[in-house]
Amino acid sequence: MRAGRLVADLQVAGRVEAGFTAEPGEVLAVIGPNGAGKSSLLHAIAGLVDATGRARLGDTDLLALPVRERRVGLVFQGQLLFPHLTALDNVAFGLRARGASRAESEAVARDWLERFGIADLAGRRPRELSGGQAQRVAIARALATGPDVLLLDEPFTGLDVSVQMALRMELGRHLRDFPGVALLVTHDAIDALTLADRVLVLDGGRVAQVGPPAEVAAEPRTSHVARLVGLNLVADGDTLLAFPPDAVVVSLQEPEGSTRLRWRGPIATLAPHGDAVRLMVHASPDLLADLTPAAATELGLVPGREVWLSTKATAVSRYPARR
Amino acid sequence: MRAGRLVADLQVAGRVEAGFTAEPGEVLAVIGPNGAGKSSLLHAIAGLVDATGRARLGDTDLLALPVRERRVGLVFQGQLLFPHLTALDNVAFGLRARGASRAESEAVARDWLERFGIADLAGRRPRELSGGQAQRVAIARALATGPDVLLLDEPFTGLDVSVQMALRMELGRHLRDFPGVALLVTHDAIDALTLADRVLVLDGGRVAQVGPPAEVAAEPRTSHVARLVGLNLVADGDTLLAFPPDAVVVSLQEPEGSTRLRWRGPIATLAPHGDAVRLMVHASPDLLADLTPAAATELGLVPGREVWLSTKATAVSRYPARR
Amino acid sequence: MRDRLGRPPALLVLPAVLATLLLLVPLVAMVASTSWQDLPGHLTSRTALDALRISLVTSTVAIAACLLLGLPLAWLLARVDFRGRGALRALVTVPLVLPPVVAGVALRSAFGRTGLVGEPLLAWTGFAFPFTTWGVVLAHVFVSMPFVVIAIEGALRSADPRYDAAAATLGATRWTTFRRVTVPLALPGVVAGTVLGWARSLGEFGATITFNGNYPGTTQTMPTLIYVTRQSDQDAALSLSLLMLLVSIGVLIALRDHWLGTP
Amino acid sequence: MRDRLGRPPALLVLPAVLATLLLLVPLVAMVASTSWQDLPGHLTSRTALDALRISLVTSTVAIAACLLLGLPLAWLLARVDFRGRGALRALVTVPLVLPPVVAGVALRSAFGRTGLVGEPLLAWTGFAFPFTTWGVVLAHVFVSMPFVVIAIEGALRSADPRYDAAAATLGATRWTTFRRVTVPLALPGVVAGTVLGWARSLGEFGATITFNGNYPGTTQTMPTLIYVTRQSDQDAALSLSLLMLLVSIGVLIALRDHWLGTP
Amino acid sequence: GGEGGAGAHGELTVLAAASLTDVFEELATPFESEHGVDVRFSFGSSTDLAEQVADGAPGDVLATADEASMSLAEDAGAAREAVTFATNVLTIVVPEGNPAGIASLADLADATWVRCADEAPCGKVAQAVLEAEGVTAEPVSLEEDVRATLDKVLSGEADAGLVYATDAVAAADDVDAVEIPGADEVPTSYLAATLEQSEHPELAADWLAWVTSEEGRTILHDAGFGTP
Ligand SMILES: Nc1ncnc2c1ncn2[C@@H]1O[C@H](COP(=O)(O)OP(=O)(O)OP(=O)(O)O)[C@@H](O)[C@H]1O
Ligand SMILES: Nc1ncnc2c1ncn2[C@@H]1O[C@H](COP(=O)(O)OP(=O)(O)OP(=O)(O)O)[C@@H](O)[C@H]1O
Ligand SMILES: [Mg+2]
Ligand SMILES: [Mg+2]
Repeated sequence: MRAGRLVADLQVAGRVEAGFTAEPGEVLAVIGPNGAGKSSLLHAIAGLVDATGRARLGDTDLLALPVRERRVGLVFQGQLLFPHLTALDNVAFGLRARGASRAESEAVARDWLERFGIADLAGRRPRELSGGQAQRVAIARALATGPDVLLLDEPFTGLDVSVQMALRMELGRHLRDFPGVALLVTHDAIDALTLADRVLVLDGGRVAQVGPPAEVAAEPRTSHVARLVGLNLVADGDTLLAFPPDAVVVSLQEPEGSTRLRWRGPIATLAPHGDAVRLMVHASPDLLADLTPAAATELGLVPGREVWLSTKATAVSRYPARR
Repeated sequence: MRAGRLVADLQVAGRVEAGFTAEPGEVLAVIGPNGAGKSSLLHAIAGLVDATGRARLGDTDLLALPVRERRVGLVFQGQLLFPHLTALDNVAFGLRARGASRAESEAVARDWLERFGIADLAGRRPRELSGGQAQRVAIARALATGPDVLLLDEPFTGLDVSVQMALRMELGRHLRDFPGVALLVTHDAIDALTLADRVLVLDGGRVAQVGPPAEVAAEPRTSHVARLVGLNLVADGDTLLAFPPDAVVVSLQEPEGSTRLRWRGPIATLAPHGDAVRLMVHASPDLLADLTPAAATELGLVPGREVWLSTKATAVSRYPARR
Repeated sequence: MRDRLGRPPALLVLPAVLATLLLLVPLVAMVASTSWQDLPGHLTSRTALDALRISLVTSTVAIAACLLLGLPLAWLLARVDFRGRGALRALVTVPLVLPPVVAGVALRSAFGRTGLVGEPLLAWTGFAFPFTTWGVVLAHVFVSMPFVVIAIEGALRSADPRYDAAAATLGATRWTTFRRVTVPLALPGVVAGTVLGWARSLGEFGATITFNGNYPGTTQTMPTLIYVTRQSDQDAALSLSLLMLLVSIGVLIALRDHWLGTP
Repeated sequence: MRDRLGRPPALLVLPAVLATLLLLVPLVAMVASTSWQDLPGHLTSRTALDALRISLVTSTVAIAACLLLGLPLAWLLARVDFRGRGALRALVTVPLVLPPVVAGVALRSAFGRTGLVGEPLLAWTGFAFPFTTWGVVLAHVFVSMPFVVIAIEGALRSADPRYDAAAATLGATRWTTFRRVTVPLALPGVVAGTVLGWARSLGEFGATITFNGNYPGTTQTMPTLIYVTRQSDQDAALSLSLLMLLVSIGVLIALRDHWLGTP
Repeated sequence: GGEGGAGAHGELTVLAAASLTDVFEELATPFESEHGVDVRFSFGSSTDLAEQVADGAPGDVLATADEASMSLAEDAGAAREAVTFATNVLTIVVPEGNPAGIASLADLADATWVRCADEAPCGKVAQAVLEAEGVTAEPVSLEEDVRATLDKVLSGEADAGLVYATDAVAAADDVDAVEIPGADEVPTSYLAATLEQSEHPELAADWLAWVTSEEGRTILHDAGFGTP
């Protein structure tokens, strides 16, 4: 096992260009909008796309190694389970490829299926599995070989809530003991905040922010992260302003006072959100506002209606927009 | 356009066995755990698996028709975009197949891509798209033909928050005007609660519950739905008891009083949830409990520790477990 | 996705090199023992040019017919469940194992002037296949069709049938699906089948000469010309073979470039 | 996923039926004009049985060799990017267009007693290919290899290469990947290539007789026996062909069942 | 006279055994200029040609290398009465310089040698000759026809082969011939006949007359053929 610090600075032409380091044992969540380059980054580390730059794991230069010697465990976004092999054989594949005996591999594979609650489906081909069942097989397949680096590309997609919760637990336990580096791509704030030690935010192929989950959640630098953690984000010159939707006041007339923190625009949507009603308003930028159902009815809010939004300066956190 | 009531009672051997009706214009959310038979149900309606039973759309017997004449728009769980066609051609495919001219089809397809924010990717092959971009193409492809029945199998998987929000809006708008029946498979409570007129709950291949979202959310009949809407669900003979995690009291000693509403078990996980700490306890069944971080620290709660849970009878809603 | 997966292993490269040598050495040896100076002579000889033209035309027409008829048959075998599919697949294989001369005899029993089909055909239309260029095409189609069908069926069965289902949900008829999804997805296999069929038909000799004779200008193809020339002049025969090789390589390379972008 | 997609359209069924008829009618006509009562006679004739045995053995050994060498070559052409790939692919196609007799001549120039490789081979080991059963195998391999390689390459290229990448991330060498992922995924195409190659080799006549001659018990295969028999006894030749057909159909059906489960 | 036969624009089609390729082409040149017509050949194996003629192959004259094939065509009623226009005898050919030192049929015993298959016309002759000479040596190969037999010697694969004298003459540059005493006891005959389907019966008859004429025989003789 080559546990070690992962120091990467990788470029995939036209897709991603990102530098970061990750300590052994660390779980790094990779978040960002669609097309930000998350999968490309993982594939570059795994060696599946041509990348330039550097990627060192401890003393090893990953870029100089062919895919199979990089010892990564990759959960593909599209699963890519071998269609001609059973669930069991899919999971056992990596072990057998690394030289374990058939009996041994199958025992380990069966154990993983068991852990993921699909032991009874061991004999099925991928085509005979439901989407969520197949996803579990895909995760098991990547973990079973005991890789040095774990690359999980949206591992929880298609899983039902209980399985997601169970798997998050299972994976959390696994990752806590895991001596290597793990990269977890996700669109879910909970994953990023609960499973990760640090969060790497990609935007347009570049690193927009790196930091502990709490910091990223509190001071998001991209509108994507702000939306993910449910904050409004407004740029004011070199300063960013973040504030929660329930700190936004909605009114039909221009609010009084000299605050610069006011915006105007038509209501785009209006939907229940917990006990509140959540508005999305097409101001520049789009802003969220929560208010009580009673207030919403009273104001006669309907999609399309122009409203004013304002917020108290005290509810706003301000921080520089530096990179 | 054959808008009409969808009356279905379909069996796919070993996979699903479900009867339901849906009025024209109605959006029916289909929820249930992995392997519950959601995709199988959609495929049976589309004609992609051998199904027995009945399926009438207005006056038309769907089962008697070959796939292409059923005029369904299906978003596959695995996308299945044509790998040899560009995004534009993928979306235009259905229109051309139904006889539109090339120019016309492409114009409509371009319009759909525009709406989904991926017009600039029109010339890319599926393999050159990110997962979320491809998913948007898949949705556009299904909607573009103007089908009589819409079958959306987890359409929002892999989409980032803002796109999800935008698409939910876009789709919501589309569905509001849509005169046909729409079935929406989802693992996300928000989709089920905000987009659907009614919710169909599948469990183990059978219909467990049908009803308006609010009703299903308030009185869930399966542990899956309870988990989905964040409730604890306990069976008491023929009666079901539902209560929220924040109504659960955690203690180290057996709680006093004569309430039957108490359980005991080891803590499985412990994770931040909003401002609270959420516990999952392996009682029978598994139960969730929210408490303040302060309380959690004070009680010295760690995974593995045995705790008692109880809840006030007033916080519990009781309802019969009939089908 | 190429060498990133690791260097091709000796276990695969070695046999591949051996295979290449096995194919290369005889060609080199043959070319080495051929007199290149005859080549220009053939290029101006009426007989050689006629034969070359007939060869190219008949194989091209034949492969077009093979695709027109064989592609649907391959599709039927790969995608449609019907009674007797196994038997039909076996039937398609049969002409493969016929020695070409026997294939010629079989063709004659069917399409000869007194054949099962040939006799009524002659009676009604006055047309008979044997000894005409159409007869050559017919012989080529008969011997090449199995290659085309079997190679393409194999490729179609490797391709994912779920795309067909996706096309159907989008309202495509089976015909549209065939044209716009199934065949494009299996294109490399279809091209392979076409190349095999065309080449088989270009090299075809036994069935053609048995069924159609060897009339310069109408039924004499390159292989039959080579056969006749070999009777008197070994060297000329070899250099005719060389001419044919060069032309066919040219055609194949052009085709590949055209169909598949970079080769 | 079969007829749910709609009935197969006439546009596809009609050509397929035509293709079937085209293949079927000559066979029926031939079988009809063959004397079945000779068949048992051949089954007890030493010459016929010898020829049948040699045919089956040499084609089977040849197809084994073709797979052993050709499958790696097909893989190399389909999956590995290297300089000269286009040229190599063209080279593989060349023997396809050689008329069989010319193929025999080419083989002789290489492996004959005075051939490029044959002469040193004879000098060192005292062994020469011509007139031996090994020579027959060599000829079969030479003519069948291109069919095997091209058909399989087509199938490999239709299969999704991302599975190879997935296998590599799981630690599989290219060899393991080849064996456990690439080939199984393209199995229908590999089987098709094998069938084509075996059948081609079973029906092979020109190259074999040119390179190896024709001697009962060592180099006389069914096609050569049929050919020489035809010169004196047409009916016997046809009924020998029939025997060969029946045997090869039997083998093919058995193979398919064994390899592919239900046919 | 130059303007005879079927007219200046006619075309004569001759179906002939492959072993006649060279000599018939030589015979055609004077015939063409004399009759002002084109002579077109379709060469093939005698059996094939006979069968084709029986099946109505277009043509005016059929020339076969044996009697059996001709009778096949005659039995089918496609050929009119045949005439024997040439004969051929068997000879031994060896590669240039005779590396194996073959001087007679008896020397074949230790050599790698080839002959035609029993079923082929040349094989029947070979069988008869060998039997007459009491030779029991086994060849390494029974070739499909005389051309293939010669081919094995030409290429050096065989030390000797039994072929027709005409083949030895045609390949004289590359092979040496060793005459077989007594071979003329078992000659083979070349037959020619005009065809029922002939569109130019007179011209066809002229061709027959030409090959059997004195001049024709000379040309045949130069090519190594005997005359009946
Ligand atoms: N093979 C390719 N060729 C060219 N461009 C590509 C290719 N694959 C992806 N891209 C582009 O590169 C960018 C990054 O893609 P990537 O798949 O890394 O995004 P992602 O962050 O994983 O997005 P998602 O959340 O949607 O999965 C996208 O704009 C995508 O369109
Ligand atoms: N082709 C098949 N053959 C046999 N069983 C199958 C096949 N496809 C699916 N199944 C089984 O049928 C059940 C229902 O599958 P289905 O795909 O409908 O589930 P689902 O509700 O869509 O699940 P998910 O949320 O994971 O997508 C599952 O148990 C699955 O394993
Ligand atoms: Mg991605
Ligand atoms: Mg599903």
